[in-house]
Amino acid sequence: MRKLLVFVITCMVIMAFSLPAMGAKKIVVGFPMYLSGGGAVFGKPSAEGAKMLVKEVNDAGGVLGRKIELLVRDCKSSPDEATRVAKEMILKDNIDFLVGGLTSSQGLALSDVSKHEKIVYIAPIPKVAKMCEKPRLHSYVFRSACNSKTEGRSAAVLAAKHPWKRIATVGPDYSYGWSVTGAFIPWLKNIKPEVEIVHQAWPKLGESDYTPFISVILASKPDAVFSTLWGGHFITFAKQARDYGFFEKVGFVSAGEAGCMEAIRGAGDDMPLGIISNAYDTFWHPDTAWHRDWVGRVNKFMGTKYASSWAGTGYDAMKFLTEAIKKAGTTDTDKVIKALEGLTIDCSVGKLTMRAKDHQAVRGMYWGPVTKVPEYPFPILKPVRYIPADELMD
Amino acid sequence: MILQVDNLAKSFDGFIAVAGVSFQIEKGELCSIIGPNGAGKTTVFNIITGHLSMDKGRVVFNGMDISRLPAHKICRLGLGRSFQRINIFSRLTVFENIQAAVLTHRGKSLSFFTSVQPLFQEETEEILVSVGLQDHRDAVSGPLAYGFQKQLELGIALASNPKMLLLDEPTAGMSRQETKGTIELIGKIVREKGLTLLFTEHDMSVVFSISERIMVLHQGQLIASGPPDEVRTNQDVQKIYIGESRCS
Amino acid sequence: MSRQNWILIAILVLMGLIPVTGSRYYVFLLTDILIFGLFALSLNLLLGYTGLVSFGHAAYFGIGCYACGLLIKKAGLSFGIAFAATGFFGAAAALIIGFFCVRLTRIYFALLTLAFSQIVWAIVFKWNSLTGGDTGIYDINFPKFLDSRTKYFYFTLAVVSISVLILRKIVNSPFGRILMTIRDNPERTEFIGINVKLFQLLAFIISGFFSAISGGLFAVFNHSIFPDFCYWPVSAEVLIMTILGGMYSFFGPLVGAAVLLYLRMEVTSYTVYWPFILGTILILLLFFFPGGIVGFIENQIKRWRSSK
Amino acid sequence: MLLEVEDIHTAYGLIRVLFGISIKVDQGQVVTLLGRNGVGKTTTLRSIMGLTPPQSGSIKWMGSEIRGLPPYRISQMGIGFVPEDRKIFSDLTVWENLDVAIKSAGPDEPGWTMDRVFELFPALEMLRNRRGGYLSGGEQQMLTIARTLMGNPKLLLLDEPSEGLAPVIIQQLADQISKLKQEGMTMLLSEQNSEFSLGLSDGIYILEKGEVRFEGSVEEFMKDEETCRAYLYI
Amino acid sequence: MSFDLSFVVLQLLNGLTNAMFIFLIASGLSIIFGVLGVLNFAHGSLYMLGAYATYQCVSLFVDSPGQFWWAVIAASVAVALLGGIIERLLLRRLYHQEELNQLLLTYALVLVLGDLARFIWGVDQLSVSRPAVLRGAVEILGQYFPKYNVFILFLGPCVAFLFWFFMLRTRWGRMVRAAALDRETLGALGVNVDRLFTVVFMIGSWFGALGGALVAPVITIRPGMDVEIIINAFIVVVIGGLGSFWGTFLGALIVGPVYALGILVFPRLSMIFIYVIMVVVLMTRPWGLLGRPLQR
Repeated sequence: MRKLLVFVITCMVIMAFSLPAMGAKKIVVGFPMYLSGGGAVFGKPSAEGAKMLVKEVNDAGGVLGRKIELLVRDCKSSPDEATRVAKEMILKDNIDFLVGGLTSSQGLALSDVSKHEKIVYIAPIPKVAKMCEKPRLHSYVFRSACNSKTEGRSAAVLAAKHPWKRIATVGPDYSYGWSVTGAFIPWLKNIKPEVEIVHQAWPKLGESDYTPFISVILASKPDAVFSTLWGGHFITFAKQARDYGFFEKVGFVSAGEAGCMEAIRGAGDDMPLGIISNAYDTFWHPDTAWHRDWVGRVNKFMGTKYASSWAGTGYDAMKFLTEAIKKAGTTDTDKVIKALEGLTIDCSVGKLTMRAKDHQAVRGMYWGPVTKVPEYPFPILKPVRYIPADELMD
Repeated sequence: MILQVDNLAKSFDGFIAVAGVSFQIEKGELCSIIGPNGAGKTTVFNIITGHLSMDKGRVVFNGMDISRLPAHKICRLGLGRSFQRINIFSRLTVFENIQAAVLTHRGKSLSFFTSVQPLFQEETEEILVSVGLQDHRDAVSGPLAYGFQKQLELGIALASNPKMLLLDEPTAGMSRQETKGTIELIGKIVREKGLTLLFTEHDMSVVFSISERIMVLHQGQLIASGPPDEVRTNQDVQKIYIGESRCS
Repeated sequence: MSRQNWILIAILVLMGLIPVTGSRYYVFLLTDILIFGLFALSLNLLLGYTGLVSFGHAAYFGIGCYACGLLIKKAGLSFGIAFAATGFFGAAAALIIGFFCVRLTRIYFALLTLAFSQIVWAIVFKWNSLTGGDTGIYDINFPKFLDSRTKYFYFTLAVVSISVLILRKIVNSPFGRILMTIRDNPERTEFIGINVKLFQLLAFIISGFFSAISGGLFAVFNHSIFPDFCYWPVSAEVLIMTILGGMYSFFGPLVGAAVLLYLRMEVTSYTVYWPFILGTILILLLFFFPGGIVGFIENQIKRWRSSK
Repeated sequence: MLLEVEDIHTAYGLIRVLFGISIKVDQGQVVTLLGRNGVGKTTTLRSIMGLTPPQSGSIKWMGSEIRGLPPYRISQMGIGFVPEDRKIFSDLTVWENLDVAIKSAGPDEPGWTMDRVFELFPALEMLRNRRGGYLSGGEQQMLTIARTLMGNPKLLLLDEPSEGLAPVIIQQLADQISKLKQEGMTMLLSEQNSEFSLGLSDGIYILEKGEVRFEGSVEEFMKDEETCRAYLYI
Repeated sequence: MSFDLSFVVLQLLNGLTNAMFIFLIASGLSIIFGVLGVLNFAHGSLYMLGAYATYQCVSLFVDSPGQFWWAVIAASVAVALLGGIIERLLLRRLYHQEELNQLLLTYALVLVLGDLARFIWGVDQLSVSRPAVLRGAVEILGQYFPKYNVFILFLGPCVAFLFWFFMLRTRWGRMVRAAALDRETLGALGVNVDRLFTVVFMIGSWFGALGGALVAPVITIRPGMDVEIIINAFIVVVIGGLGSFWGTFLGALIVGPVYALGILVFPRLSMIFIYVIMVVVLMTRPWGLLGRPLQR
């Protein structure tokens, strides 16, 4: 009898969970995001940014008179989870549009889903260049994020300004690491043919012990190291590299938003100062009225003191979408695609344009050396500059 | 001669369990091995049936050297056995237990797509009847009463249609009445089918009532062998079992 | 025909009617359930019928995925040929791996299957030029004759039904009976004249074959495949499906797959704490419903019958 | 009465072994359970110790019921168990084997110490740093008894102490046990070897098939030729 | 690139440092298996909780001297207590069941504890700084080697030695060894084996948590670190021998340097190499290099 009772209660709990979700006439947007595991630190603010845009739009009466509903789902770290979650949302929740994904492989996976399901997909974070290149490019995929090419190339532009000749690279052994490094090296060699790549280290994704790699890199005696380690991977690397005198011995250029506030605060005292790194956004720059306004809104929405540099990713992607719907005057997929192509919007970093030819926003990044400043309790990128992507895209 | 054991030896981690045991058993004989705990009876059984490898010696069954054969091959040559502890297929029914052994014996174990249900019904039933389990045909064997499980164990051993049976304490743990019944049953089956029997047993009344020949094992060595009366009066055996008795 | 078979046919017909409702979602969900149900059933041939705890079954599912995907995308074979070959890749891998694994017992068996599956995963992950590394193989399209989700559902239903039929035939065959004797008591089985290791290996191969079939079905259903399908949490998940449904009943794993996938789909709509809920379900299961869902229901029926 | 066992039934899983055994042991007595292998001697002792708890019946220790208590509680109450197959901790040295079993004695009892145990079994003192697994059978048997003594039991359950030992060693062991008896130790012995046990015992129980077939003093037993013949001789 | 001797030595030291970390973590796994017979999937979770708790304690003890050390002690003890609760409430009830059920229970714990950590500490990357005395590096053969790694290199063997000493020279240790050999007999000798098991599980949990606490300053504390470590710990324990303490030490000493030096030779196949070692050990000597065949 007791067993029966337990069973009934379990069933009731389950049923309580599965009360049907009501969705009348709303424009439903699915937002699968990396919300559990190591990348969640970026996925979460990105989702918050998307929610903020939705709130702003809905408060202003919605789009085409319809409210927007945002369904945020956890898709962990893996592309297969992203695929599954996206399909579930498409088929079960009847989403009209798909935005989301964090890792490169998730971007590619979601792009593939959008192609098969014939639904518009905007990638807010995934950067892998080949997503928007032949043969993988198709009409349903868009990217508001910067791409691995612009990221690698802008790093090359900066690296070329230093007198470094011997360069080593370190990156996680998977598609993001390969594609950014693959963009960095030829671009740098293009600008500065005398550069020599002395070593390439490929620790596995999620490596917890970088020390063997650190020693090997040092043994190759580079002038500088280019890294594509991101998030916790970078922090772990930095913590372990520091005591080898790593950052004193070699210059360090880090892609992968090692300079974003989340990473810098995550690293705490162990953040190496002086390394050149990038971020999607910085809350202190540019110090203009519209940017201050944006930062203020994010702070208020997320209830924090310092706006996350990742909120913009979700925000911008959703803004592209809503503006396109507005422009198209309908939610019809083909028309929204047409509207997205060439669309220019105002967003967290100013104006961005979605190129018609490869469906990518011409988006740059903030770069600068990590520096301690008196104004904030953590280091920031200073002097920081926005490297636009216009010349780096093709 | 159906079974010939030559100079069998086995030790575990330096402990000598069997120290050079040799004996022969004629076809149709009813033999038993007795001896105190740890004398090596079960070890001898396990070596003969291929469960354990031997350090030294040779076992010939029905004219064939089986010293190095794996257990399943020895079984297929016609040497069936039962175990001291209950060793049945506890999630299967009584019928299925025996049927599994029958169909293996009949070489059907590797057929993948014929339905097992109707196979060898009669033959299995026959064995069920002969071990007195026909009333429990469809009972799951795990929860069955102990005595029945022991009978089932015997049934499984018989189902391979062996030429010779090795029974390791077939009545261990049974009450007096059960023991008597079981022993009579074994005797009957063995004589009817003309099998050769070798068994170990603690209950001396059983041993002496059924055996034609008794072998006594002590500390891994065979110290006596012969018909019951001879063994009963053997000095060495007396000594092992009751010491120099004060009651005469 | 027995009553049980009539019920099964009724269920089959009902499932066949699902697309008529017009719900894309149920067609999708059901296809998913059928595929993972077959995967769980094939695992259960080892677990529930042979008594071997494989903790690395994701390997054969993954091999199925990649065999099918690679044969279509890289070798340019037609779907029919690629899919037909898929099972044999799984069986071949199971033959090689199983050959070593069946020598071990219990926890060592589980650990060795785990270790092998991790090797398969690492190879798939690292062999970028062939497998596409972490980004996997994408754009595996439905074949021409199955160019819609509904058609693919019917195809899946057919393949899974046939596989289930075969598996059911096998567990009800003399061979299946011997597997059960091995599960209950490998030692005794040896002494009714069975080469236990050989039978365990055969079960391993059959299980690998059908796991790979389910993987092949999944590759096309999902259109893209990733190394994570060979990763150990997938092995754990399919084990949970099997236990949840009940490993001692033939259809238990299928029921487990259905319940787990349905629950996951519902729960993840409301919370990101799905692992917590899954863990709690598992703990409740272990302490209160050791026979799984089907085992529990069977017990209730038995009790109800005996009380009548 | 120190120990009163009343009609216990015990099974290992599904295998029933004891069919209603009743035994009494008085302070200072040595009582022997005689019988061949498999009659339930070991199970009786294990039942008393709580290692295989009986399904029914009662076990009273100094008047209080102990059936159903965990073995360690029963041991702490003053019953010491010397298992049949010795169960030495093979990786531990002799000294360590003794050490893990130490329990302090009551305030007004002499209590067993390492020295006192070595006095009783001088052979062990020489071997104090040898691993249990490397001892001979006789040495292991001594160690098992010594180890149990370290817990200061009021009653010693000895399960077939003479099993598998050479005659000389058995003699030695008998001496040591009778020394224990002289010191007032109460013992419940299980034996196949009647020669070994009869000399030591005050009372005798003969078991067969999980039931008591005979109970009485050694003298009564000796006189009862029929029982002697039936249960001891082959 | 030339691999001169000093470089190879440095690489070896790197591998050894990692070996000591893995050893600290895996030894707990090994002890629990050796005595309780349970292969604890949730060991990685205890390691993760150790790291999180250290982070929490560091921020609690802020500004007090020896902040890091107190945090390590407090965190590992807290997790050990949690381990005790888990053993008491859940694990104990499954000792007599099939291994599969124990395995699944500990896997369920992985899921539950992982989400619990996410619920409490969120998804942020958390970081703990090294204590001031252990910042910087020492010079070995002209190469820099972090002080913290030196500390770990010393601590690993010290902990191993202390534990060995505890097992050999204390009564509790002897009882634990006896319980691993024969729990029933030990119970019959008056030892409360149930309580002993709880304590052993706590000790095992403490080792896992200590590993997490000590590794906290050199990694990022984040969700998912539990699953990342557990397979590595399994590998080490299996190679050395399930349940063998010194086996675990040996296993770690093999895996750490092989991995580090393997990077020099097959930069991207080092991990596969480790799995292959595991497979080979299981195939040829399933009970591991220093273990003994399972008897239970």
